[in-house]
Amino acid sequence: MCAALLIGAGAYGLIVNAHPLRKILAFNVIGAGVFLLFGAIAHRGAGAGLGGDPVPQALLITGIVVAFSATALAVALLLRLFGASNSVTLADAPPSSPVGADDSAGE
Amino acid sequence: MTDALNEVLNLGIAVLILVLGVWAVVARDAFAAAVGFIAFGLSLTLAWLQLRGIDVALTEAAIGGGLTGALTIFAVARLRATEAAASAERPSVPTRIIAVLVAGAVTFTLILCVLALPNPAPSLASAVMAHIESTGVGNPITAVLLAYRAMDTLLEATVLVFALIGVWSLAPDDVWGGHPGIRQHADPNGILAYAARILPPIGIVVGTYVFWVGADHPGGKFQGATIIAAMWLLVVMAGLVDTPPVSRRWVRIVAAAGPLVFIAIGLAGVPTAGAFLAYPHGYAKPLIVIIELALMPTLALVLALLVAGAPTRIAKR
Amino acid sequence: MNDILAWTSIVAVTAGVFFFVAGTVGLLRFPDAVTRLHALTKADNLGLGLVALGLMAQARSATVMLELLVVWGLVLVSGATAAQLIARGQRRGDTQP
Amino acid sequence: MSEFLLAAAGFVLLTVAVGLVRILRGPANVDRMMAAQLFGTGGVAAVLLLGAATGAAAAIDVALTLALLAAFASFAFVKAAPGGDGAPATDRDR
Repeated sequence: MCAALLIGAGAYGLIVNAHPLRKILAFNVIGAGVFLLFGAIAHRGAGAGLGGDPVPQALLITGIVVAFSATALAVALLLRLFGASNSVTLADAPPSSPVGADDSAGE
Repeated sequence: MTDALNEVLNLGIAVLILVLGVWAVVARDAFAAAVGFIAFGLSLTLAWLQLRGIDVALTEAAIGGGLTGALTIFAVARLRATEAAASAERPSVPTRIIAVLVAGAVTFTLILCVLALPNPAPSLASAVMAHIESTGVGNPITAVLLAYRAMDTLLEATVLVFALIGVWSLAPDDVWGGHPGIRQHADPNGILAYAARILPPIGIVVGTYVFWVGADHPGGKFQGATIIAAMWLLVVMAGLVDTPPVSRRWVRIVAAAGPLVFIAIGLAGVPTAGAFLAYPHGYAKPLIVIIELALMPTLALVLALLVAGAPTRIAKR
Repeated sequence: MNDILAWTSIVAVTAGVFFFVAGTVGLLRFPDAVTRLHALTKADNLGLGLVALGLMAQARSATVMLELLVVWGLVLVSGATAAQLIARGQRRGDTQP
Repeated sequence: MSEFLLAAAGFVLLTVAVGLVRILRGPANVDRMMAAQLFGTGGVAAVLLLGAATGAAAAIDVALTLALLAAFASFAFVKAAPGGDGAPATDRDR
């Protein structure tokens, strides 16, 4: 089982990329590593006739769903940036592009 | 014998996940990376199965394999033009060496932490099982999600709705409140349209089933809602229906209804059971079922529209 | 009776695994995308069917058997559709390079 | 019996892994689109076998979900991939 634990650690070694979409993917890989680590810990806490500790497992489900919504938001931001400035990097975006003029989220 | 086999299998799954994860990050072509990422998500499902987290395996299969995959793959398709420019500015060698060092250090620290985990591990399993009778629910994970840690679940459902609002608010001014996503055009007599007519009925049955057994067996609203969302998106992909304009009243009502019902029941718990989100004695099970029933359409709608993205076309009046 | 069931599932599952291996060999050895697709879809679907059959012999209730059948049917429908679509995309790519 | 099923699951998984390597290296995107297909069959078989070996009846539900969503993913591939139904341009054109 400890072998499975190392994956979570291994997934961390992955933060080297230029394209922002790839950065989102890499971030998801890191997240999956964290989830896996947490899941393995849940498995160690097996007891009372259960295969694993149900509390971390329930939190994992919550976590996966929230990670998905965060990814969706990030992708939407990226697509909007591309639509507004025809580029996906902030550095050399032309200054005329009105990026983020209308992000009044969370009302 | 069985244990040894199991160990080998676990090792194999671990290696598979690692290879796919690395592939998703280092692949030269973004499409290849996205495909690798989907395979990565699907193999995680196997890992959850081996870790005895069947509920988690269901969620991962639905969200990690299906929805996240579709989301990234569509984004890759729309951002294809930018890829050449981005790969031209590869980080310099010193930068990469530093990145490898940092990542290696993080990994090393984590391994140390993992090896230092207490043995036997602390567990809340027996505490959960001791009180599960009072919730009337047979699946311990559903019990945790909707009784012991109901606050987390409420916040999660709210986060989803806020993420959707965030995505919508990224629409350009001229298409404000319009249809999200690109209009799909496909041959209405084509093979995809055929599949989109065959699969969704089965999918809806499966989704409802997964939702319904969630009370006593692995399953539940998130998993069921994801399946239904995927089926809806399939019909949209086949060009049979269009996504609704986000300014429609029913879209907004459904998107807000689930959390509102949840909050209402939570508030009702204050006078009847003495605390926010507490259930009066004996009513726990029906209340949990009501909450799940109310959250289900909200989750399905929100998940599907999150994949569809920001509005891109003007609503037809 | 139990012995017969056990042997049925062993034989069926073994045959299923054999078809998976065959599909993978085809995937590795065939020269172009369409033939590889052919190897993958047909052999693997048959393999899955046999595995499902083998597990059906082990199933404790009719519901489980039905579920196994539904799983296989779903994979058949979707696999056939997706294979069609992929092959069509491939052909279009060939004619207008 | 459960050893046999476990071994069978391992074997199927091995073939899936080998096939996946082949597919991901694949010269064209068409090859890569098969990945979801591969998981739709091989992955589902592995899940079923694992579930039967460990006696987790609910694994069938996981297989059911996997089958549906793998189909969804492969349709998404076809729609999004260059040369698919969505965009006509291929990789080499750019």
